[in-house]
Amino acid sequence: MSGESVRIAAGAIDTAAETRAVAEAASNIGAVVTFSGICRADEKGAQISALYLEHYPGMAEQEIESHVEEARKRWPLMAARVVHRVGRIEPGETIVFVATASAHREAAFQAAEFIMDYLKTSAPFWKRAEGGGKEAWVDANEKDDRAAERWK
Amino acid sequence: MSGESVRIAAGAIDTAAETRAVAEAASNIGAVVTFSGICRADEKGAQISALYLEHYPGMAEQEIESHVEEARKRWPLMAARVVHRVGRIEPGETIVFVATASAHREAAFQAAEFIMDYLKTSAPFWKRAEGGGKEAWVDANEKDDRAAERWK
Amino acid sequence: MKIVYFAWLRERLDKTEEEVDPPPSVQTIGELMDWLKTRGEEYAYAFDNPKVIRAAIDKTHVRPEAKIAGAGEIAFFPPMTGG
Amino acid sequence: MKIVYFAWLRERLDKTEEEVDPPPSVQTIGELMDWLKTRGEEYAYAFDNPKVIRAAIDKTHVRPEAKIAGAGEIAFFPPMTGG
Repeated sequence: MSGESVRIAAGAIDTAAETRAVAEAASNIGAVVTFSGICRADEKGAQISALYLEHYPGMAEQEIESHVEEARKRWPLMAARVVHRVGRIEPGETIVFVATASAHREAAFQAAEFIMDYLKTSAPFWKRAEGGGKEAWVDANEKDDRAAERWK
Repeated sequence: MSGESVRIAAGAIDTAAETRAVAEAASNIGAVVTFSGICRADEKGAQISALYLEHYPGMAEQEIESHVEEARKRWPLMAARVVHRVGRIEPGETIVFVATASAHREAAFQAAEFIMDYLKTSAPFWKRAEGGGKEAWVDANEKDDRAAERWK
Repeated sequence: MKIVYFAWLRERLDKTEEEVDPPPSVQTIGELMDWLKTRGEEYAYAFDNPKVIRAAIDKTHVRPEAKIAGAGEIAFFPPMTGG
Repeated sequence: MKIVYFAWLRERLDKTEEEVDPPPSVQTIGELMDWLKTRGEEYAYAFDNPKVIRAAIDKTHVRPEAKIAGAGEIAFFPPMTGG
């Protein structure tokens, strides 16, 4: 598969450029799905000024790559791309970006959802809400665990 | 819902600008899903130089709008946008673009798939492959009918 | 009564629209297709397999059983292939 | 044996990593957490509820039953909240 790429980014993600790279990876691509996870101005009702994203260098890339690899085995993808921000992220900014390309839409949709569900529950990233106290770490979401379960 | 928009386009779709408009429609958007349906260089094995897209003016917009409206009833969307090309479209160009935004990813993914499935089977557009004979109209796909059935 | 045609129906009939005046016995979309079929070789060819032809009345999808009385614009077209 | 900590574990222990030398009786991740808990107040606080703590050996997720023999780098962290 050409156009495969996993990246941890300290600065803003250029989602337009990332999408283009995926869409143009092959001439028989008929469907491109993108997902952007965006920093909301509130986290469970409380206003936040920013999120701080910590990650486990090395393991983070490795985990995402293995999920992309698994998606590639399950669906006929022509390209896939994941970019995950770390560090300080303000409301409105993109935290994570996933793009998948295939000949048809079913594969592109499913693969993007699959990658996101796994990334949420097993890629080593942790969010802390800025403006909260020292330990204002965001709690893990049970709904995300259930979402990941459905692919098993 | 702000940021709702359905448009028939005679020229290239600026997917980056459309995505931005959806992502910035509200401050509590946490998830943006986009789908781009792209003209492939081949249609069922045969090489094509271009597609020609015909539509039923008025009904096309109305059908898509009613599907977006239905999606809005089923999922808590903050924005949705659909742009569909008509006329001559070359391989690599975007034929249809859908973007959905919600607080969480499940709603954004499902709504985008829902809109695409319905659009495929009931929005009045017809594709003709250029380079084929006079009646090289693309056949409807049974798989698309089945995809639309699942939402009933 | 105004009828509009799309895609290969338009091509086979070589017209995008026309005004027709079917007899009073023609009351449904299905009956209208049967009647159109009798209007010449190109109509017989275009409506050869009515099962694959879809219809709309005033820009809303309808089934062959739909009544045509009061219709402002009737459309005939092949299954849709957009998206 | 190198251990690395992330998120609130790192904050509660006020360290990102350390070298430790557990006794031979400590053979699994679960046992390592129990042993770490005995090393002081901040450890007791950090490992207060081992059920919510995840572990990795050499950057691969492991369960509490996993053997630590031969591990190059052991990581402890809260449930992940990326994406």
